[in-house]
Amino acid sequence: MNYEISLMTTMAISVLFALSLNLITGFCGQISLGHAAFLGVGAYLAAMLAKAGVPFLATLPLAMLLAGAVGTVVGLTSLRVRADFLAITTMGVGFLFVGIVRQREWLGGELGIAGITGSNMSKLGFMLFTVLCAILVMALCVYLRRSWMGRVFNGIAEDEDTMRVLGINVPRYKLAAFAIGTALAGLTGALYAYHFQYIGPDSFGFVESITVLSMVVVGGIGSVVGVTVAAALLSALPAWFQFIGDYKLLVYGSLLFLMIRFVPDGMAGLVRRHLFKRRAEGGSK
Amino acid sequence: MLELDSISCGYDAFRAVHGLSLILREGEITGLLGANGAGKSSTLMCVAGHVALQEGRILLNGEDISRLPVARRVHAGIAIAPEGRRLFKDLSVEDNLRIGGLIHPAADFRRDRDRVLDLFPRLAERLPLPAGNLSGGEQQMLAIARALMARPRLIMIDELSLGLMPKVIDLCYQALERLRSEGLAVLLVEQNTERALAVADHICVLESGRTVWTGSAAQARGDATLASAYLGLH
Amino acid sequence: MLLVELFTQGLVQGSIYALIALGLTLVYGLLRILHVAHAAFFTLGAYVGILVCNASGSLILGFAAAMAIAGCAGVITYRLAYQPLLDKPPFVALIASIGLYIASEEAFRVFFGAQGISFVDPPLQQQLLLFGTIRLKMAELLVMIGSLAIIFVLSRLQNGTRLGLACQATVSDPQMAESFGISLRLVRDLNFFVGSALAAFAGVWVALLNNLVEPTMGSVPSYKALAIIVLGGLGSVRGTLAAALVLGVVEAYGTIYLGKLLDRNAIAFAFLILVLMVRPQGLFSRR
Amino acid sequence: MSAMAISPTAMPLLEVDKVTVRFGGVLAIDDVSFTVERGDLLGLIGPNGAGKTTMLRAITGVVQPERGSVRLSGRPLDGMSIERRIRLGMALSQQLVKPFRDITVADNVALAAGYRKTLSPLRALLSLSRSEELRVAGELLERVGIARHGEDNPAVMPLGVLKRLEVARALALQPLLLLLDEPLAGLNSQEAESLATTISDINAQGVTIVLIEHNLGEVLRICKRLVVLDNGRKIAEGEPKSVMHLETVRAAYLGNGAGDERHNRQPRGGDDA
Amino acid sequence: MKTAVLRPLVCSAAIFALAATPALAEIKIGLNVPITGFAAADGKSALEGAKLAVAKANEAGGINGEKLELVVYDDQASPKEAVPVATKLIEKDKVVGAVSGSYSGSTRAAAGIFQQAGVPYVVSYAIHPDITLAGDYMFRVSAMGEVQGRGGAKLVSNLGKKRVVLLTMKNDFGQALAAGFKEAAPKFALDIVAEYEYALQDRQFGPLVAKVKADNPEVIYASGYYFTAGPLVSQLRAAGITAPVIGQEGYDSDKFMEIAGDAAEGTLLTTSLDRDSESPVTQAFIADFKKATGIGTDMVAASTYTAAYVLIDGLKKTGGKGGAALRDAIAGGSYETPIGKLSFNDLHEVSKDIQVQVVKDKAFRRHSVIHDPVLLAPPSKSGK
Repeated sequence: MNYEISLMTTMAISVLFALSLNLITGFCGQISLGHAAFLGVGAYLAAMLAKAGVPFLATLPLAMLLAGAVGTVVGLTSLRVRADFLAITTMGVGFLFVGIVRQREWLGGELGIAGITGSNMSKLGFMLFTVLCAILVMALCVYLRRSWMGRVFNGIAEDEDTMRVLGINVPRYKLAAFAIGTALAGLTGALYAYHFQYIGPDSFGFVESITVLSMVVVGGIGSVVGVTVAAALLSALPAWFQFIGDYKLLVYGSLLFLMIRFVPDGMAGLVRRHLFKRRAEGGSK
Repeated sequence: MLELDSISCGYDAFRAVHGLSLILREGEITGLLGANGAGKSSTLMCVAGHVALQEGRILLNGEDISRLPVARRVHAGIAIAPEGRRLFKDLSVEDNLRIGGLIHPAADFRRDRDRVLDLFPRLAERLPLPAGNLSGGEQQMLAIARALMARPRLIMIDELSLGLMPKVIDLCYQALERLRSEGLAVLLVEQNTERALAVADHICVLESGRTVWTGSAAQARGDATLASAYLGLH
Repeated sequence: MLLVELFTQGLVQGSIYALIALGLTLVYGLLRILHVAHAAFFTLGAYVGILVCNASGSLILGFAAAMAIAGCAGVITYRLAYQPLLDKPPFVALIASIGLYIASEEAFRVFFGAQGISFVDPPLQQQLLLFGTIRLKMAELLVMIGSLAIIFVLSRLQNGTRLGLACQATVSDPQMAESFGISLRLVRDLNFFVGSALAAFAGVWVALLNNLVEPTMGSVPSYKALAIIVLGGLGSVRGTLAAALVLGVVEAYGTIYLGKLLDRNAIAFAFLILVLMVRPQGLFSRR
Repeated sequence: MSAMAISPTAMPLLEVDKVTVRFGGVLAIDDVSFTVERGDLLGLIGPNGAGKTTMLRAITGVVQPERGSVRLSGRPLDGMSIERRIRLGMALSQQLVKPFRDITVADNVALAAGYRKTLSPLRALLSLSRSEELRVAGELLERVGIARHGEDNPAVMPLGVLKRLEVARALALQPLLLLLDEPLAGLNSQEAESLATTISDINAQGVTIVLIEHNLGEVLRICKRLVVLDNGRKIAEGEPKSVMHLETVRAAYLGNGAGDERHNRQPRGGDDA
Repeated sequence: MKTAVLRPLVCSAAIFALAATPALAEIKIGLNVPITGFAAADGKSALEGAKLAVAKANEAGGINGEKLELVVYDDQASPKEAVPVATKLIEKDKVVGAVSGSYSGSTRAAAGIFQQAGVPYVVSYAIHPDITLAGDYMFRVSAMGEVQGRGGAKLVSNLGKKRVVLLTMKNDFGQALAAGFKEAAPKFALDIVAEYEYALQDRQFGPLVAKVKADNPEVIYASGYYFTAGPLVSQLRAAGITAPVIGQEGYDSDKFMEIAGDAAEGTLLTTSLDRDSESPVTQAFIADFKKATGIGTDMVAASTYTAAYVLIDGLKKTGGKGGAALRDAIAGGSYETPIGKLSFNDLHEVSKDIQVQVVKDKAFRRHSVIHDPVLLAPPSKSGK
């Protein structure tokens, strides 16, 4: 059972992480190639606090707060640069984070931080808690999409300049997207630290950032359900692919490519098209 | 020489032009008039191959060129000076001309260039400058000159006078008349109706993508209703 | 003296960056795609270069084969991977590119082994003394001269030939270029060929300098080249060259004098972010 | 509109004071001043390239004037972002229609009508209902005459509908001052006339309007006052009829200075095509 | 080149075979190893080493006649992948014990899980100090980075040199080595002129080399793996720096000489494997590995072989039983291994001599042995 529990926890963490990026990239249209840095901020803070004896539940909001604060600062760059430049800038932020952590002895340097305990939950309990968090965040995303904020995000993603003409304070909304998205990433990071009980700089590098971005895109950018499913599947894929051993990443990379090449709007798009087709067929009868 | 046989064109589900028929002849200027968004530019871009032809045929000397790839149309003798001029801004004036004449042997470049510079002497002094640094009028001249470098038999010019000083407009129209005298077919899109009516041989008026009036320019000039109803008060 | 030497080393590194980033910039200028998988052609070039050189004993042949094969692979990649995605939002092509890169890195590992390969008898290893105490390997000197020369020739070709002109026109306004008889397909194929061949060229040089070719050797160039083309102002050849050299030098000084604070990648990206905050359009962009 | 009713001051609503705008070396607007009184329907006209759109951009804050200032209800707007100006009571209908293409026509208008809820992100996050905004949207669509397209996707709508959508969306902000940038462009004469009439009605209900328009016939029909720009300078201002009789204005319009009787003739409606 | 192309295919076929073997074999031991991703090169060596140990044991009749089966999972050297891998080994495959052939991050993440499940876990070359602190089911067969670093300092002193420049690889291995070296340096009155760091991905060391040249040290202590050390040593020599370079077990691969070529000559390294050892175990391993894989051995392979060997030895004592019995059996044993004589202290770390090898005529040869039980004492419970 532990295996399934552990895998489930990992999947829930990936879902949380992907949803947090989806909020920034999917909802508000601000592409980020350095999202793992915020996962890292949350994870490192939680790890430090856990080591200092701060109770589990107290570390989560603190991790959100710090990651959200850092995220807001990084979000400021999105006011200055757009699109491709923003992608590269956020990628730079990711490298900067890893570079800074590497050199800080008090953050464990290259050795990272090990032996993070203190959730005081059984494996099952922790899994349930993580899944609950994922469900709550899903609900939040669904709510947010239907709220006025979601409508504004959607508008900004499509046409920033016209949103300004409608009197929308675009910078504040962009910052809000970054703040919420990165705070959720911080929460995810804290859970990550408690789950894996070991964190090091390499856990939050470029690879992690593009992995989560691919989850969002494969799921269908902006689609809550699509992203959730894609994150769950893609995070479990390496474990399921163990049997092909040597070819695991080769298959993963190829699948990612083929998926995007032939279904550019992700799984959500695939399902939507399929449904429309059936509905249209049904209608014609 | 070019015949538009009840063409419709547009983007995806959007149809910009409905069933336009038009015949362009060598040595004639045809004015395509109408308000903003009436479908004039779409017509031009459709002939150039950039806007999808949804219905109808485009015939060049009786040959159907509807499916001809964009890059081949200039070989067939069609050149365009498009809306917004769309010069290669970072490149020099000379290079813009060179690209205009790219389909002809390099050896012919100097001769062709001198021919168009004869038409627009002002460009001669600007040859090494980046096209983006030219004034509005010079840019328009260059756009026409670039198209002429292809030695077209039909030249399509979009919004010739847009944003230009009256003096420059005069220059451009003089050039246009000379081109006509050299036997070119000209398809002219113009908002400045006065000008267009003054120079064109034939007029076609579009409104919301549909033809509302066609005929000779002389007729058009005499038709006060036409002028007031479709062409503003000019 | 040390400062001068660090500067020289920065230029060596910078010219390798320039070769890789140049292909990326060509692709970006034409298609607005962040072509991460570009680094795979760098790695491919290095492998082909070593294998051919080891088999034939001719370095020249190694270079030629590497550039030819990587160039063709680049064209095929464009046709199969990017062409169908051109009208999609840019991040779609980006993710496809990332998938392609992961797969290619793994394919190299599966085919050529994880431990990497080396030259049996590495050429151009003799060292030279230049200007007093500055010492360079023959290969280091040649890569500097070679990359500067090739970029110079390329920019001459671009400005002086009809084909180069056609390419520039296509970058500036593809529709209009097409209207003047330029085949977009030809230009794009050509750009992918040249860009990939340049990456392969860089790959062989790096193989020579390190005497080691590994499946993962492209991972650093894959993202650093992105930083460079952004610094250079996306799509500008001269800007890219300048940005690559500047970054090489900044890194050279940085690793020595800031090494305790930040690692090499972080220095590069700190510099990038700093520049972008001051000049959002990049270091050398006119717009 | 309600916002109008509570403004008792006698101050002009919009004051453009000696504004100069320069792009690179080119003078786009050269020392232009004019005022717009409450309830006015001002036509801002001039030949192509006269600087009308630039003037509008200076008013909305998209371009920064080199000299001079713009005031709304006496309040200087210098350095203010466009969204703040909008919040102070301006609304802009853009020349190039830019509807959000992944939501319906009605949703487009409702998005603007929710301007109170979208004032701050926090408020937006906590607001869910939009029945009121949809009701307002329905009304406005009715008012501009495209109510039947409410549920349609803007991506497949003809330009005429989109132009009206653009106006409706601007109106949804309940502005004191409505800036219309070529709302009639691209419409056929019937559509243009009816939209112009709508604009006139909106003005009659108390919204001050600045109209940039090429369709002189409609401008002359509905505008109360005209400001004429040419080459970045103001060349005339005043009653439409008298302005159009000025020799300078005719010269500017015709370029070659040839006057023509047709200029003052009222256009006729009707589409005989 | 034919073999280079074919080998991976053959190896992967072997993995398929292993993974696909039906559960006829009775005793399973686990191995987490980076087969794909950036650490795949070391993973390959580790895998070969572990496979060799298992094959040898099965040749010798297995455990009480039962065959051993090695269950191999790829952890990509990532903690995130290592957690499900460890859980799967314990739960799905029900391994009695496991070997880590991976890096510190993934090994550390897996350690907690094996500890919790009470499954003995023998770690080969991951040197993170926290691994053995995870609990009493953890064992480590290689000397920790700090210990090796201290040995490096003593070697410098033995060479009669004082002025050292440290070139430190920026990962846990490099940092631990540097820490140990710096800790011991005062004891030998060494003068550390400067320390520079480089990243694992770096292959171009131009700026560092230029600075080292300016510093003009008597000896260079450079941590690294063969794929960084090869280019590094070659570039140092190309710049005309003649000071001896001291490396560590990370250099210990024939690849190092292949990459660095002539420049490798004279490079010293502190390692576990003495190729000139008189020990028949070591010689047999070197020969067997060559026979099994066609390539020369390296430290990673030797360490992972040893880790698997230690685990199997424990199983022989318990008759195939796992759990506390296996733990105690391993802890109580003493082992004659390719990397020397081993026995575990109370923290399950090993104490052993450091082998100093020197590159001579493109081969590793014995230079000296550092025998200093006090200096080279591993951390222990009592020491904490």
